[in-house]
Amino acid sequence: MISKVRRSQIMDLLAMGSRVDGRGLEDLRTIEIRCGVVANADGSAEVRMGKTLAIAGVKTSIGTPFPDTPDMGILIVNAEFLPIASPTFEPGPPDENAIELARVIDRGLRRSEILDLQKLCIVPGKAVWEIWVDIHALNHDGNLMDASALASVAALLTARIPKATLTEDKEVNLDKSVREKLPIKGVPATVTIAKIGDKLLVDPCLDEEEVADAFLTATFINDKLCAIQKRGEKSLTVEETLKCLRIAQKKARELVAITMEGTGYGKD
Amino acid sequence: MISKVRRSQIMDLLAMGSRVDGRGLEDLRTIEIRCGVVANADGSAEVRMGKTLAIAGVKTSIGTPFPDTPDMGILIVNAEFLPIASPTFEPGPPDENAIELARVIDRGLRRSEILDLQKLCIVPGKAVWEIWVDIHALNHDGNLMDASALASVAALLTARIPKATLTEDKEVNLDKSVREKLPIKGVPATVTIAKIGDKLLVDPCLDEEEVADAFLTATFINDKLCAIQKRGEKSLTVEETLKCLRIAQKKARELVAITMEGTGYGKD
Amino acid sequence: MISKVRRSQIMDLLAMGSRVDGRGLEDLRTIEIRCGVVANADGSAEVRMGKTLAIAGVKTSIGTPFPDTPDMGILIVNAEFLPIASPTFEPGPPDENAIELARVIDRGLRRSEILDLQKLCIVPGKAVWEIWVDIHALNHDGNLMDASALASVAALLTARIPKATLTEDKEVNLDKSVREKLPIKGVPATVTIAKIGDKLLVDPCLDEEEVADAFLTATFINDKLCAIQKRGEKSLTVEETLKCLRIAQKKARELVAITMEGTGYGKD
Amino acid sequence: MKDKEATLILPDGRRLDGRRPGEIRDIKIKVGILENADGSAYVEQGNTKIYAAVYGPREVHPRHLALPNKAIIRCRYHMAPFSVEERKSPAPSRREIELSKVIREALTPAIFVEQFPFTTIDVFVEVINADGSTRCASIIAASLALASAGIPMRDLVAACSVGKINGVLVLDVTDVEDKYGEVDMPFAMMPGKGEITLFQLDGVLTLEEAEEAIKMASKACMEIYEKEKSALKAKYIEARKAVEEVV
Amino acid sequence: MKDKEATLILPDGRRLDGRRPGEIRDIKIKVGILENADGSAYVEQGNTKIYAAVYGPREVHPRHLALPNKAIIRCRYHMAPFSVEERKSPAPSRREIELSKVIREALTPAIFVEQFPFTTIDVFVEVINADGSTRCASIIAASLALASAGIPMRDLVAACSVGKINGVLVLDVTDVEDKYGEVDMPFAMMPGKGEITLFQLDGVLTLEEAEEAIKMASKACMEIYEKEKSALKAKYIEARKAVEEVV
Amino acid sequence: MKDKEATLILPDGRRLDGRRPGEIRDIKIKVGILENADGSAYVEQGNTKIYAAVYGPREVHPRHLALPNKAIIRCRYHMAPFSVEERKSPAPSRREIELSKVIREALTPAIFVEQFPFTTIDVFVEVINADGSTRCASIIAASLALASAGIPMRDLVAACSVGKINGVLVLDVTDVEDKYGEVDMPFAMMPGKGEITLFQLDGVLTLEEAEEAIKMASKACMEIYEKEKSALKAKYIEARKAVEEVV
Repeated sequence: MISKVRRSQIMDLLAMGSRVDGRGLEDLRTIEIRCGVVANADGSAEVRMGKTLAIAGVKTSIGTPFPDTPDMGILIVNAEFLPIASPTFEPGPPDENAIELARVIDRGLRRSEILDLQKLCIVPGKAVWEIWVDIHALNHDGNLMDASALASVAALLTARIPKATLTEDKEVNLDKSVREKLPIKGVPATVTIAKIGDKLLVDPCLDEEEVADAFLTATFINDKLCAIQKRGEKSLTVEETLKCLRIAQKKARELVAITMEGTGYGKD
Repeated sequence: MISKVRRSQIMDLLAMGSRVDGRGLEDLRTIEIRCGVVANADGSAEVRMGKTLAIAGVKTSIGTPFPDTPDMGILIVNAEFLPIASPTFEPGPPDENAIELARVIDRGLRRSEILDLQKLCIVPGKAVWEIWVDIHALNHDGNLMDASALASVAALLTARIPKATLTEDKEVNLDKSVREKLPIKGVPATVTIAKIGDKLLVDPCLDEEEVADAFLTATFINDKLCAIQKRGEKSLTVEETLKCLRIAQKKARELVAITMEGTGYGKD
Repeated sequence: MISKVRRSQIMDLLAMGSRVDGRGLEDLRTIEIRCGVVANADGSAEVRMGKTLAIAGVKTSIGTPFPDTPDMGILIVNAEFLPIASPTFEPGPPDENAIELARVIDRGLRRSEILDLQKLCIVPGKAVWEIWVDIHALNHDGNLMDASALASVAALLTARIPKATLTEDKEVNLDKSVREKLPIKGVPATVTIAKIGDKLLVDPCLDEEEVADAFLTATFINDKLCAIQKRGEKSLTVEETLKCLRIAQKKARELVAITMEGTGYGKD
Repeated sequence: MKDKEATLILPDGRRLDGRRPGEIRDIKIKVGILENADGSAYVEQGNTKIYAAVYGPREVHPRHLALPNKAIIRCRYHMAPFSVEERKSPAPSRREIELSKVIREALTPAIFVEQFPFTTIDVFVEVINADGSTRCASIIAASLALASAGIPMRDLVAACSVGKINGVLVLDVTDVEDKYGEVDMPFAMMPGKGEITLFQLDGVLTLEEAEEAIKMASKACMEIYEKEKSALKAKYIEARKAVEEVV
Repeated sequence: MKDKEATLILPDGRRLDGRRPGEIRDIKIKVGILENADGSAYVEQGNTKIYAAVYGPREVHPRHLALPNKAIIRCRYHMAPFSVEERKSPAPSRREIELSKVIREALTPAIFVEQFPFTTIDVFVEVINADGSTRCASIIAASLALASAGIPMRDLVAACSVGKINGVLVLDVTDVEDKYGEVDMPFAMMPGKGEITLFQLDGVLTLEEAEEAIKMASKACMEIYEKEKSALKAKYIEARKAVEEVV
Repeated sequence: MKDKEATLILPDGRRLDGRRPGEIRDIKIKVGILENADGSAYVEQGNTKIYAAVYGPREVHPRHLALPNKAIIRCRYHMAPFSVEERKSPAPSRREIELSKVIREALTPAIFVEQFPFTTIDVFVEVINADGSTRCASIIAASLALASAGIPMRDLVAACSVGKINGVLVLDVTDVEDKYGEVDMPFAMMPGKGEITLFQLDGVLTLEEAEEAIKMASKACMEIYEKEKSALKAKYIEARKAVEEVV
């Protein structure tokens, strides 16, 4: 729990339009992206957003498609809020916050169609690629949502998977010497806005999260919305909501540029 | 826990042969049966017994038979004592009471042969019908056992399942446009008797359950016993036990009539 | 927790080179082995080491080999520290102590090659024997490790499994009327040494365990080490460690003789 | 998703169940039907059928969860195994855990939690049959259960989803419209306050479409708000009658 | 069930193991064999082999389970993975949870729980080999473990199952008689009091048959009761001898 | 195991990654990289990558675990799902539970636990990429995390595994050497004290080989000990610089 003094400090600064770490209301923290940090993963990225640190790893395997989508690959997103990352996180299965985060990121990835799932089908109804995105939070200083989303996108953009071919008797054969890119269709970006009193802030740090009334997380693809999640114990007015979406759209453009820069995507 | 005042009230009334809700010792509460309340289930029934409310839903699927009964369908009974139903129920996997209830009802259904499991075999050793009976307790005012048993029976009696046929290459094909009855062989009824002091009461309400010494639950099919469960922390004499069975037999006949009336079974 | 008085008593005696139960530092307690006590198991042994009592049961079934060892049978060791065995054991899944014990015994069995896993392959890549060793602790008076290891070895040495043959269409057929020995390659023995102060004790009883600084468990096969586990909250010097290994080797020879005597192995 | 060309709007502009895009389904509401709970409601919206019950304010177990300055709100959204097409395991799925959280957060802004420090208000939602928009119907039922439990509230919460099918924005999506449509946007607000308490989007919308969808949803919430108030009033009258009969 | 025509009674009226219908299997009893427990017993009834131990009266954890007016009784019936034909997962099955409950309820009426408020008496039963009637053998073992723990009891509890095979009522059913027979009726009583503490039926019986089955079971319980008392006496003598040797 | 003839030592006496048998891999150490923790370290040993963090001494929850005479040490060794060749479920495996225990026991002898009664010192280890000897690298990282958290210690703990490949004893085994080699012997000690705190063997060794292996491991631990001290010193200097810049 945040102290009263710290709370007042945040509120007083905000009243004057400034933030505890010196940022403007709509400023992101410094972002560092390091791709390929995990040799055993097919794709990986470590993202630092200020002091928040998250790693996403992509693992792939051959699986059976779901009966209702026999010609589509499978995308699974999982997030672990590890006790290493915060004194408030406890060991055990993902809690509601970790599950919500994974599901919001999952919807963003899925609806942005970052992956062309149809191209991840090998034999319709029989064999498709299963793409696992595992998010590992290592240090939580606020806005794990956007850091995790960014790490997931960067890991997918830079992943390389073995070439799958069919043997004569229709068995799947993986050639691990050939590494192919995933079929990427676009670069989404996820932006979280916090509401504190009557102010809207981009990329809240942990202390800001603790005093925030509500959050709006929005994922954009090609300047369009593809996932939204309002979070937090208080409400947003319609005007605030619309303002959040407009700010988020602007910052998403910024994040797409950072993502492409950090992953080298689009340069080859 | 029941208050001392309420306990005395129950005991005093019982001493005079009456019950807190005005019933005679061998009277059932008012029973309401509503079948077909769940569109997504193959069969369903909501049963009110006084203020006790339980829903049973029947879902069916095609599965593999057990190795030792290759030519028989599979019946599975599960019960959830939801926290919505009582301030004493907690979220989580079924506790010993819910498990006992499900298993007693399961034995009653199985041993009454309400379903002809052999007729639920499609391809011996390969494909049989799996019949899931899920019991959902919604308000617990005593005798969930009998209300749940009755709901389960009513849901099975009124269930309609797709027609299963075999394709040329021996695959099971389900024609959902044709809805068939389950192969019903008989109508069982389950009756619980509570022992309080030297009195035996039919269909105990919650307050009576809380002061009861022991319970005897008996399921009858065609006037024969097919399942019994003595419950509770105290004992029954041999004479009390036999008296319970005789009362239960009488009430079971009554319940069979109510079941047939409430489900329309036997009328077509 | 052990009382201060008892602790002093143990320490005072040890200072004079003796132990609470009258044994010398390198004496084992009396060992009783009863094989074949479980009719439903393919092999079983009950081992008493002083007042410590453990049962191991061997069950076998046909399973699919692991992809990276398609021509080898599967050995699985599991241990349950039942609440029946000690006031400090609680119901529930195995805790870290039970898991460690099972894994140390597993490594000892595996690395001693007590079983020729290759001979437990029936159809490479398709069907192999799965050998389950389940350890059931019934009374814990110290050194469950060695008692459990001995029970596991004795159960394996005396196990008899059905004869597996292949039908014409390459299905595995089990002939339960013919009972064959498992393919045994050697007889390992596991010895635990406790360090208390500057003393090293063989086969600690429970009170000794409670005051011990550290433990060294070593498994030997043909006089060679095949598994080691240092346990406990304190350290061992290099000299102590080497001394432990030398004592353990000597006692292992003794235990092998006891095992062969108790199981009749090698006599036929 | 695989079959986006599914026809969900007929040539006459009507949806598969005959509704116009801006129409919500019939809603049946019963307040106070579960006697053990402090408050309860049953909501039937088309084939979506929900029971909600409220227990509390009551003591918190385990105690360390209690807060000195306000009540905690706990919420469990749960689906009956038979409520969906394929039997669902009764253990809570990841989806149910997320929905429990967002429903709780949709209700909390409406509750005067400060009035009940050290207590919990437990909200239980059981989906008996699911045919789309279950979280919105759950919020309606839970909001009424809270009110009927006598919990002091800033406002009732109303909820309605917006979908996009064959390019058209529609209200109150059904299961088939969710599965084969392009968008599901669950939405809840306190209509008397004009404040949004739940807002999710699963699917692609331009900012302009999102704004339009919010307008539609707000209007629908106002309509549902009236139904909620009527149901509470009916319950109140019924209760008063019962009292008068006794007196 | 699939094979009701299985011959379980031979032409000479004897069962597959040579017993007459009204005969129980040989019972071997050892009292006090698990040194850590406050009381314990081992029961071998044919090939059914059971260890039972009692810990208590002792402090309750977690404490909120303790009762101010009596001891709580906790019971865990558990099968070793190797005790049955197919290896059983050691995690408690639904069957084991139900049996733990009915065994607890079969023992509780015999215990003067009022004498030990705020405590728990924990009963642990381990099935080492299962060949039918394990819950009855468990009750015998647990009852002796309670007595040997010095827990004050109204009476010992004795138990015996009744089956129906090839139309004939039989005592003390084996695994094969349970699987291929028509009925399993586990039964326990306090023979000295004539009171029933466990009564279950799985199978079809007329009321008259049930009455007859209760008579048979009661008689068998009386027989087992004598064996229980002998085993306790033997233990007592043995203990006294040990003391005398020391003194 | 199936393929013991795998060539792990090349004709020139070098291993697959070019090392001599007595050589350890390059170690990169960063101390204090996780800001929320009281102490933390990152260790990269070849492709094995580990984060460790220490929280504490802090209050124990649940409280009944606290000890009146010393701190408890809790340790969780955990592998990221993507850290190994086949994706690993994030739920703790039996292997992770055992390793958490032996790592805790490898660290505990070095900590002055008596100084912090009623508290817990929690050690969290995350394996980000596994290429052999992860428990040894975890001990290095955790030992540095403890030191950087300011926990008073008797000594740092250093760790190194010994393997046997193609009949030759080697230091610091990689994943492929573990899988296809004959022996894995994880080992940890307090080099300044000459005391062993972790010692495991998985594979066949004569007593003489074991003695030789201990010697090799001890020497390697001394080498790693120096690296540990340098990393701590570097962190200390860095911290002082930061302070001086501010002042």
